[in-house]
Amino acid sequence: MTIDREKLLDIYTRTMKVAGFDEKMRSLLMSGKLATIYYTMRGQELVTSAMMAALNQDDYLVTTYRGQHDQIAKGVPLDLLIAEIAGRATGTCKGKGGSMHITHPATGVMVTTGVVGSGLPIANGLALSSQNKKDGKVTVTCFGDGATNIGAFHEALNMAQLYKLPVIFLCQNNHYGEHTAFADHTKVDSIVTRAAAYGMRGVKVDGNDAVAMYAAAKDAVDRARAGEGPTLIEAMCYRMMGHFFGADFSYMPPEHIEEMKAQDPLPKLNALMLEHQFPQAELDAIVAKLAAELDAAVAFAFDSPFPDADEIRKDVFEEEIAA
Amino acid sequence: MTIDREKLLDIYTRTMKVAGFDEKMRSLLMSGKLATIYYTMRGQELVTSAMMAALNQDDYLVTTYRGQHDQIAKGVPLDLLIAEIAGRATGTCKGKGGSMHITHPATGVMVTTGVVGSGLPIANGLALSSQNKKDGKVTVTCFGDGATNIGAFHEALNMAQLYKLPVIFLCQNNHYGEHTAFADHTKVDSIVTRAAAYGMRGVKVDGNDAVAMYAAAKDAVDRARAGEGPTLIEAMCYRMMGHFFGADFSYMPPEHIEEMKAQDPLPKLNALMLEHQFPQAELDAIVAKLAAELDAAVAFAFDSPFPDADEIRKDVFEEEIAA
Amino acid sequence: MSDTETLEASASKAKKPKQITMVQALNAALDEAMAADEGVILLGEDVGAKQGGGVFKVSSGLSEKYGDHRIRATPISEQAIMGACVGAALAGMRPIAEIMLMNFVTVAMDQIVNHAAKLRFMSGGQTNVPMVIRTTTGVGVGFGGQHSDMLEAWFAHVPGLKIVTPSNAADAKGLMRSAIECNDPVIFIENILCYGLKSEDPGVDYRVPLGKAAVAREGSDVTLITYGRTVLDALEVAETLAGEGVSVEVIDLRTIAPYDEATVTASVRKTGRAVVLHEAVRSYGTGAEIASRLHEALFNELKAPVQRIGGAFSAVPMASVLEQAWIPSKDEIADAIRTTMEWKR
Amino acid sequence: MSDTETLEASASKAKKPKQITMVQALNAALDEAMAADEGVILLGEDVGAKQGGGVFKVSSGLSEKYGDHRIRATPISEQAIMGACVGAALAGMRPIAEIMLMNFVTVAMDQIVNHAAKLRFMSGGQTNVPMVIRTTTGVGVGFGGQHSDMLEAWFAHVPGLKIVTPSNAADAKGLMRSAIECNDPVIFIENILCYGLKSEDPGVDYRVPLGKAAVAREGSDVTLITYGRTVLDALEVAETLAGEGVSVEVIDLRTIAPYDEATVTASVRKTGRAVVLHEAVRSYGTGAEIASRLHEALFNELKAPVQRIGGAFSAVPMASVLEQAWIPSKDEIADAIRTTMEWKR
Ligand SMILES: Cc1ncc(C[n+]2csc(CCOP(=O)(O)OP(=O)(O)O)c2C)c(N)n1
Ligand SMILES: Cc1ncc(C[n+]2csc(CCOP(=O)(O)OP(=O)(O)O)c2C)c(N)n1
Ligand SMILES: [Mg+2]
Ligand SMILES: [Mg+2]
Repeated sequence: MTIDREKLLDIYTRTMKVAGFDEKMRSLLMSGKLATIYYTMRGQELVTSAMMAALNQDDYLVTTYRGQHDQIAKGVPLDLLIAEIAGRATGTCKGKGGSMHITHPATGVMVTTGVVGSGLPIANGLALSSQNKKDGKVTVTCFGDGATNIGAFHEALNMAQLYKLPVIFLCQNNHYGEHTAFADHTKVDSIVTRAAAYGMRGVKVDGNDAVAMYAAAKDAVDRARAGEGPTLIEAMCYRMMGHFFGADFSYMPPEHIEEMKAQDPLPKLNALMLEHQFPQAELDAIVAKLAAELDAAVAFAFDSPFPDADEIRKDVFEEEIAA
Repeated sequence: MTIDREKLLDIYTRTMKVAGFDEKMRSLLMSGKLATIYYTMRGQELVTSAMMAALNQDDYLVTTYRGQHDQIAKGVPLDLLIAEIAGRATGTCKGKGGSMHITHPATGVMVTTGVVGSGLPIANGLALSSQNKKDGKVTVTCFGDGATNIGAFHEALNMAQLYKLPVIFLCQNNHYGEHTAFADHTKVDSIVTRAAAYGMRGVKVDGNDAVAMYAAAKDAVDRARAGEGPTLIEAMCYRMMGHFFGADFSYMPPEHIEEMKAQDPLPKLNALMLEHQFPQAELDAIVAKLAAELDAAVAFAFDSPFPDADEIRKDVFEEEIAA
Repeated sequence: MSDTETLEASASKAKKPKQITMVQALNAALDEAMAADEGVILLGEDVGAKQGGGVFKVSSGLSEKYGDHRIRATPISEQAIMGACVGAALAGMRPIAEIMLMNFVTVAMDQIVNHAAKLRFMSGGQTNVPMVIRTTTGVGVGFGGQHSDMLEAWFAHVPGLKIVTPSNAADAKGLMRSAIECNDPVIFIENILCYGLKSEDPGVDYRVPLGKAAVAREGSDVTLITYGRTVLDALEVAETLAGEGVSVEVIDLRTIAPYDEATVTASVRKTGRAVVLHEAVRSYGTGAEIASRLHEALFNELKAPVQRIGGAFSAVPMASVLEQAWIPSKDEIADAIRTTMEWKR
Repeated sequence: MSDTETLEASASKAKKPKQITMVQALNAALDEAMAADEGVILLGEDVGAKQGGGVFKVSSGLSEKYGDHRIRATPISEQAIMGACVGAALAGMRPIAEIMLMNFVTVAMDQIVNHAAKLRFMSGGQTNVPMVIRTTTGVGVGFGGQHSDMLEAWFAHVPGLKIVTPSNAADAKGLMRSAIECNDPVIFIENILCYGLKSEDPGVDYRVPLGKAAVAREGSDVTLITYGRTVLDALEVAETLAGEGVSVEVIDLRTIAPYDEATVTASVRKTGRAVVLHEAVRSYGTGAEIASRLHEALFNELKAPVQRIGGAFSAVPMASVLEQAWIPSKDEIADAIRTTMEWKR
């Protein structure tokens, strides 16, 4: 498999944007400047950057509480995103949603859910709308390995295949659902074997291998767009920290920690870039530019006002609720 | 495969008991002597007789609205069963449950549910109790092809395999879920392929072939009892009438009707009995004896009193509700 | 699913030219809405032509007319049905989810409550979920404990949901059109026992606005507030009590949420007495909220405490004699009104 | 899952010898119950030693002691968890289902409502379902729209379920033992913000009976009825109002169902005034039923209509400023009491 250099640079840029954001969030939380629940995606940056690089901006995304990498890679502006996480009126959702509920239709981010598995049936609906309208859009929904044991996963995959919907089920198999290891939540070796239970195409891929991951993503997108139906992609990756920021992860065995460190996508991607003849200086310049953008976004967020208390009467229904 | 004559006779007797019951119910409903919702199992008599013949009386059963054959084959007394269906105080459930909610712990019938798929997780719990108590019991849960698309199916199978529970998932694939044909509710050719999605043992069998069906049932029971875990059995059969008594089934294509008539388990079983050197006269005598028992049961039911109105305050909680 | 003609006789004896049943009214409303807007689609079990147009025939003839992409027969997968409608609604369509019987919403509550109801709010108004959840239920046909529940009180407790329940065919038609056009999720509760009820056909493009109760019978002594099938019982009891010299005003809420507080409060201010009636379990039912609001708003004016009548506190039993004991009887309703009338404050 | 010490300070300043937190109290109750009866088992996500004893550590140390067959870490499969507990209960065990956060009951409502609650009745008393459904929730920690809901009113509307919610560590211990010993299904609602609250350890084999409210503070002018975390707010407000010369009696229901009508009615008969307070959305909340029952029972004796205070009518917002606007504030509670006191009938 090969990848063109432009696409690789695109993936690199998205990945480093995610990585910079994540590091910044953790430092803001650590220093107490920000107090919120935050599910770090450290270790899963590349999976989603490669996936989103295969999509158009108006393609749809449905993701989870841990989806900040998905959202950023899909294009949600950092300033609005951080403002939302910080509970500001200028956030994507006016501070009402928070990190677990980012929505940004302008970049196709339609739903971020905090309920495990619930995004999958909704993704079908977006895809069904595209199928009916023939608007050519593809819907991607991201979820974890743990989510594949919940009923909604099953119902959604069966329906997607039955209707041949233009939807991609991207399972980011990070080996853990909260504190429970993959082998302790199912007796199947691999999520991708479940695709067969619906007659669906399933692809297992190393999510830390940019070339393979992009190829799998691109192929699934092309097929969906061509009306050939859904794909289940199982992208192998690691959750390099606790379930959420600050959470203990002493339950991870040392071998697992060793294994995941060896697979860290960030150094691997950097090496790949060098291999593809991108000079380190060029890469560093990109990172520096992203850092400046990020600082501006953080400043924007923290300079923004908090929402007015009467916002709780707005957006419940189309019409405002009387005080 | 072979079967011993005694077991075959046992299966025959259970089957004809079910068949006689079903015919009687339909005639009572047709004549207006009985008015209730009744889901005929015409065409599925043998599947369950062979399954129950492989169980002990104290093994557990969880079934559905269409489970009267399962209940009878498991041993629920006809008089109590019919009284329940007729809404009498002497019914298994004092008339509170009705045909969709038969319970009879004395014969292991623990739950009959009217919600598609909901019996499977409950069956796991019964099996889990047996595993913890080491009481050696096996739990069987019956459901239809349509039920395999609902979330509870998925969650239950994954959990059963994870815990290696002594439970058997008996899918009576009668080709239809209400008015929807199998091919219109999933793109998978066969339910049994889903077993692999949980690392579970799966067996597909002709449910109208007494020898094969009994062998599959026996094998699954032996394994469960030996601590070797669950089995998904897909027993192919036909629903030879509408979804419930009186329901139209004009949506079934003529080819399907032809096909199912050719597979009618009752004449097939009779032929098998003759093949096994049971004289027709002996079989007829069994049927006559069952008919007498049935008539007595019907008389018992119709002679029984209706429940007292204040029963609605009893059995809500352990303590009675004040009037 | 069985005989739905039970109440028809009592509703309309004379055959007038343009009488339609509630099933026909709903079918016509869906048909008109689908013709008017190709974003209107229906998902549910057995709803297509291949399946005979639905178990209750409400979608009869529609897939022939609008195709399988707009009338989608689904697997038995209520979460997937509901989620697909949420997603399609987010993308600007106007999907209708059919949940065969109300008890089965219990497997799809997450999509309804955590998603459909909340996405407008949680997105800060960037998205909205213009979907209708059609379902049916009803006590009195012997369907037993898992096929008869009335769960509207649950939905009323969830901010973001509208709840509609028609008592007659014409309202069913007009409310369905309004529900489909509503830009927020609507739970549309049909009563199996009302499917055969006939009304004069209100004609094409008829609308009944959401949030507006109907005064089904005017009266001056006491206000009887109800919705759905029990409107019929209420009217009968009102007639009986008229014979005793008690003038009962019957209010048919039509939409439970938004609650038409103005109409109800005005009526009770006039009569000074109120009884709330529903088929759902009395305890913690919608009647509790309605009674509380009346007590709060009119405490000094009320001549008696607001009485509540509802289903008994048990699962719905199957045996007919028990099922009838479970349902609020007309005698019970009449007695509550008499108690209210005789109250000495 | 995050800092649960928030309210600890206000509950107990002085360090006494045998103080325990609510988490420790629950852990001890589970431990004692498991030691006493090997039918007691726990199923839930992350509850085993391998997973660190649960996200909130309530089951910490138990799988080490009782083994993986009695403390079962489950996949993320709430329907399977709930169903397995229903089945085990039918077979005579006393299972406990842990649902990590209350909003996730929405994926398991069918097992709770159509099965656990109804099987005793539908089987005519042949079977029963002695299980406990433990879950936690709470507004005020910034968990947002899908992780903060209080849904007790739904369960109260379902015949066959008992509902418990402790406001302090000692009650948590005693109520949990009683819940496990109850022969019917019990929903046991914990409040995240109360997990760190400390009480004096009530010792081993302590029980608080189901169905008995506690008078948390005696008073003579007005009765403030509440449960769970808001008991703390109620007590604070009562203290404030004492300074204004208003004597507030605070009732902590402890069990929502069965509802201790005798205690509440007696208190309100004494004071003549009542306010009901809960964190759940006010509309169609349990407060509506309680207020209705009080109006029905004491209409002529009440000096003012019963006031209700509850959460705002929206999803729980994430931004702290909005979340605080959403929750009933102490000012709001105090104002409701003042309104009640000043009412002229
Ligand atoms: C229905 C439901 N049950 C439980 C939870 C609590 N919970 C939040 S995240 C999570 C683990 C999910 O694991 P996985 O799907 O692998 O995703 P990851 O967090 O690893 O990205 C759990 C159990 C939830 N949010 N929803
Ligand atoms: C959750 C749920 N959805 C819908 C229904 C309505 N319903 C009753 S039976 C049935 C068809 C079930 O088909 P299958 O599982 O194949 O069983 P069969 O009736 O063929 O025995 C449906 C949809 C239900 N009872 N429960
Ligand atoms: Mg994971
Ligand atoms: Mg079937």
